[in-house]
Amino acid sequence: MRIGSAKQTYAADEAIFKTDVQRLWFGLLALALILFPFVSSDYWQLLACLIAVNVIAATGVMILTGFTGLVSLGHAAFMGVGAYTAAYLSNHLALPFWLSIPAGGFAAAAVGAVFGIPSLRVKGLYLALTTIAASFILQSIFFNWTAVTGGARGLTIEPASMFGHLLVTPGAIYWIAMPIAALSVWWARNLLRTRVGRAFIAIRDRDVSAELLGIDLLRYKLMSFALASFYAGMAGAVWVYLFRVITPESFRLIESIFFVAAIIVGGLGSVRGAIFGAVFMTLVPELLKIGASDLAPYWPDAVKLLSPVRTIVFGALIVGFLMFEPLGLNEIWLRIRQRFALWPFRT
Amino acid sequence: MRSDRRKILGGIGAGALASTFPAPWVRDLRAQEASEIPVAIASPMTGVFAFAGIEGTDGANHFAQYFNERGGIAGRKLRLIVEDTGYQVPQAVAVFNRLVAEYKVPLFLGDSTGFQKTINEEVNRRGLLLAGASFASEIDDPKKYPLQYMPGPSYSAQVGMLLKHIAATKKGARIAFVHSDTEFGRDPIAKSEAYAKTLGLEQVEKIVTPPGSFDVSSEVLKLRRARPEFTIFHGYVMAPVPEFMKQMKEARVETQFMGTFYSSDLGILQKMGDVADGYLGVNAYNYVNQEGVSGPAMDFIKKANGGKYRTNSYLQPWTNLTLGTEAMRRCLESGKEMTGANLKAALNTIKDYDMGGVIGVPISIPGNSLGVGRIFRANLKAGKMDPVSDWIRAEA
Amino acid sequence: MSPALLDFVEFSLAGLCVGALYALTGIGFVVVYKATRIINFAIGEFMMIGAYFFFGLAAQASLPNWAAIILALIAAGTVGGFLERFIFRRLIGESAISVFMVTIGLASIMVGLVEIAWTADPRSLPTFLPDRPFFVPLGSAEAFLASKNGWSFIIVAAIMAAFITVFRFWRGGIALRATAADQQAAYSVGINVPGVFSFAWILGAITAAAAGILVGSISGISSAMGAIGLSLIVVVIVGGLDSLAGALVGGLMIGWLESMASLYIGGEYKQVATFVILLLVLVVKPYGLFGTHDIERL
Amino acid sequence: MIEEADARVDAPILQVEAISLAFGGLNALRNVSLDVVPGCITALVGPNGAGKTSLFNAISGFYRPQSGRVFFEGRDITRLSAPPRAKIGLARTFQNIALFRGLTVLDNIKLGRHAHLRTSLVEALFYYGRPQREEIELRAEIEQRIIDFLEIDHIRHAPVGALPYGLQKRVELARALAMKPRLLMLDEPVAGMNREETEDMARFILDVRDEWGVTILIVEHDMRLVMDISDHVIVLNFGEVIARGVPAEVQKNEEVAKAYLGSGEIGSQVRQSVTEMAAS
Repeated sequence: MRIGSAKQTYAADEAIFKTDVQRLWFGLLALALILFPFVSSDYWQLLACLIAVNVIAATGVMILTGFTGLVSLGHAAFMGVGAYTAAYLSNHLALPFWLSIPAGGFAAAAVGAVFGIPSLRVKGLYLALTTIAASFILQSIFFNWTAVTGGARGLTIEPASMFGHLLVTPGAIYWIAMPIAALSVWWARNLLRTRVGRAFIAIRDRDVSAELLGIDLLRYKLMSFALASFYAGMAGAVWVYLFRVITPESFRLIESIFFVAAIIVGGLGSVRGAIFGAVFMTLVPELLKIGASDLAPYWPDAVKLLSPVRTIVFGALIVGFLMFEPLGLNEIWLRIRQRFALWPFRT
Repeated sequence: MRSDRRKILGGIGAGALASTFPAPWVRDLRAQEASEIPVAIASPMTGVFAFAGIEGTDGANHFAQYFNERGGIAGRKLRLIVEDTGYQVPQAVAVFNRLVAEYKVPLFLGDSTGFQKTINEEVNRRGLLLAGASFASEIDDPKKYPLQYMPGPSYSAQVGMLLKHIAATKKGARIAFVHSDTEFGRDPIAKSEAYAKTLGLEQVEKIVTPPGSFDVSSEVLKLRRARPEFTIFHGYVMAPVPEFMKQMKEARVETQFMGTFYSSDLGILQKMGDVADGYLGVNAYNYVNQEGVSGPAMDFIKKANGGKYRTNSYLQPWTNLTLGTEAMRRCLESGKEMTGANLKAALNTIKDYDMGGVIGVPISIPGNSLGVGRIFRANLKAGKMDPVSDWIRAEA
Repeated sequence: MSPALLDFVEFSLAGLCVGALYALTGIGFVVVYKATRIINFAIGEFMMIGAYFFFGLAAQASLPNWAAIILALIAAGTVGGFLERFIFRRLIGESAISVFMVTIGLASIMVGLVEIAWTADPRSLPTFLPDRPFFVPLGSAEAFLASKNGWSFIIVAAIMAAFITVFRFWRGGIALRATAADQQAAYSVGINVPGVFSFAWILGAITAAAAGILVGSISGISSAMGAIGLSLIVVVIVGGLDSLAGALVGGLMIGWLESMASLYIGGEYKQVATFVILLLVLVVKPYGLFGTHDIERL
Repeated sequence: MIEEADARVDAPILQVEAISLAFGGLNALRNVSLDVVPGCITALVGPNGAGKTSLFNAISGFYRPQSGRVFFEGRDITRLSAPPRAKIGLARTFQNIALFRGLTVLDNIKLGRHAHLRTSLVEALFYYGRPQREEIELRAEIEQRIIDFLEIDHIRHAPVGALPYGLQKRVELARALAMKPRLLMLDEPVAGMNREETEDMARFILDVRDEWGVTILIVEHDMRLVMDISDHVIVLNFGEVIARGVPAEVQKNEEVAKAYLGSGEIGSQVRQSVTEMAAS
């Protein structure tokens, strides 16, 4: 149940959570996230870590594509930059994870800003294509700059450690991944409450009039690219601590597509959409897989025969959402919330 | 209209979720039967290696049937849990984490070099035995990969066998390597180049093809100039090997084509067409349709498949499981727990073991690999692979 | 003729022939974009289904090659037309990126369907091209040209000629060009714009399928072959999304460059060479060598 | 009021000096010069295609004229790009409303203040200290000075895309006011409005000049409005200034009448009724 509230101050009206009920729900969510590793198996912890990584990266893509309107299909490659940087710094300079993860973010931000330069001249689909080019180019650097990236063999990284403890299990990495994911989401929400976030949206909606309002397009487009890539870089760095091996194949174009698909399925233009999308797109293939293997005792060829079906379902989800639910999961969520807003007094 | 569709879409989504979601929780509660030995397989059923994953799954399932029919290990039956990885490392790791946590498997079969490298630390930490589809030379190192093994000779050992065969056929022969620019393709090259030198062979060309490129014409032009007498392919399954062979034939380059495990399968060579006739391939196993090959395992395979040809990828998990279960048997018989270390130690005690017709000679596994292989010649008219060498033991 | 020069000529020929195939794929892409402003990311999968249709008809249903090719092209065109009619037409007015993502979703669906129908095994296509190589006389020497390369070039040239004829002289082609230039104006002069969209998709699908059959005859086919289409997007980025000439020049140029890289630097640097060019083009002409871009208005 | 304007007549707030602008051979503006007197409402009129919006675009920095110069408060801003021009007090609205449809009314208005806020990216991420203070202050100011003034308090949280046309125009004015304008350029502020809305808008425009002390340059087709509220009128035709002066003078100018007749422009009364129908 939620009841409309009258705000006493502008500060209260500008707050993220406007009612106590919202704060309560948020508290419960936070509590659940904290308790999660104590009640779940390694597998679910790994999935939680993957979801956290994807939430970080998808939030970045949401800032860039969902808020600034610049489509990037190079995000997995930026993630790769973060991952390689973190691995290199950790292996060669023995940097602890709490330094190498942001370092990965900054390296990716720098690279992302460079590849964002074309956004000043091209827009929309052309920009998407240039970022594909970025993805190819970075991929080929990962592959050929053997001294740093280990070439096709890739790199192995020492586990992260905290107070002398090696963080090797997904359950341990969870304590790195989830806080960073939470931080990422909080940052994105804050951003939207300030001039920077508004400028991004203005650029998305009408970049020429944004310029006449005093928004420096060059600066803000690059800023958006850099920030989104920073997110991607951090996601990549967390990823590398989770898996501890990187090969160039880990960051292919298809992963970039995954992120864009995630924010579309989640709902473009809302931070919540990025979270929904990342969770949904990570879980659905896994659940379908579990479903297929559950059938195996009764139908021995289930895994074999149903695997292509999973590929189809993945595609059908994207097509289905875009055709019938273009505003994504966030919209569904809002509808549900709307329905229950006055519950139990009226449904 | 629109809201109907929404409902349908929502219904499908909810249905998909409902059908799968409770499953893991329910399964966690399911007591694991003590009469079973679970073995988990992460197999690429989609993606670029799907054909191998699907063959391999059949091979594994047939092995389980074979093994269980013969009583398992002291009455304990083998139970396989297979899952798709899409030939992607993160997916394979997810499969690993889930299956290992859920079933307490003593043996896990992986799908790729990348995965086996990635998961190595985790395997060591959890203490279980890991094998897979990879013959990467790097993994053939018991120090770095103490709990892993591979069902045949490493790629560099395979190329080594081919080189030895060349040296025996023609002294100082002109050879060329053609390999893909992938981890798989690059794996044995440096070692093989050095080995060719020590054998006194003259390397006249090395071709590297980018992954995914379909055009080979400029590479063929290079080979046309280099005129190698022997051309060794590595790092491919099918494409672009047939196109190389066709164009080299057109260009009238008289060369003997050779290749390693994945491109030495009869089924693959038949798909390549007539040009593949006379191709020399190194295989770790006998071919399922090979004459005069028998033994309990091979006879079972032939019967189970009703005379249908099965590829190398089918025999790979078969061999992995044969070795793995044998290690388990030895481990249990000596009264030890099935930990990774115990299993690996038991595995290393396997000496002069008869593979039941799958491999032509008794095998031993002193380190991480099963170091025997044999060179076969494609005889496509007869639909067979003819052995041209004896079983060769890999050197180093 | 000096050996160095002969090298150059032979490798150039090989490169241009492969470039012709790149160009063909690029054209399948550009036709759709030009008319409908949709980036068809499933271009590689259209190639794949074309090749699989041919495989099914020729190798499995044992039709003669020529009949199988024609039927495969018709089938691919039907798929293209069907998708336009029932999916893309309903998405008119949606944001470009949404429609783009729909093509990606469709690509995934097509891969799954092919794996169900034909499994994921790699396969060879029946040979339908002669296997006698070409020897191009060059003074005292002869340049070698592999048969498939030569024939691909000839076929692509024939398809191109057909395209030019259609676009120049046939009413439908002119309608397509008019729609590409200005949709509103095309509507107002009575051009059946949805019809043009269908036509573009059918044509694009047929072109891609033809490219798929040719590529498949070289490299074999598998459910993963769509990845080739993805890497060929470089061609249209270089050439310009909405320019047929751009696709042609871009394709030939990249094919030639790759061959040169292979000759002078080594095969593993083919892609690097391509990307360097790509980078240069993006910096100098972000809309591609021949692409147009609209002047921004307020 | 008039006296005050006269006193400053020597120092125009905006001086356009002989600018010319061409698009691929088509001359949009030819040698146009004009001065805008501070504290006044200057109207720019002319038939369709006369180059009024082009001139606006050149002044606000969206187009670069091929020749000529633009001075703002005595400073040569010819080479300045659009964002810094906005910052020094050149604010405008658009002929076809250019609000940001994905944002609420309040956020649209806040955007106007963008150039005057200081929050950096990093500060924004943490929303602590200055950014928070800045935002709250901005909010308070907008609420008290602009939202109340323009009577749009009931829609402050509404998404802008869903608003009726007249309100959207008003929000656009609000956004321009948030830019701390020294010169407010209004591009057809009442186009498509009914009479009541037009009267409201006229009142707001006059209040902006009188209460806020902002100089106004306005492009408008509604001749009655132009004659009612403007202090100076400048007439453009085919990219050239053909007349200028106080409204009464311009009204009598024959060349102006000819320009309108020649262009086939319909009378403002007819136009008014047509647009009213369209808006309803």
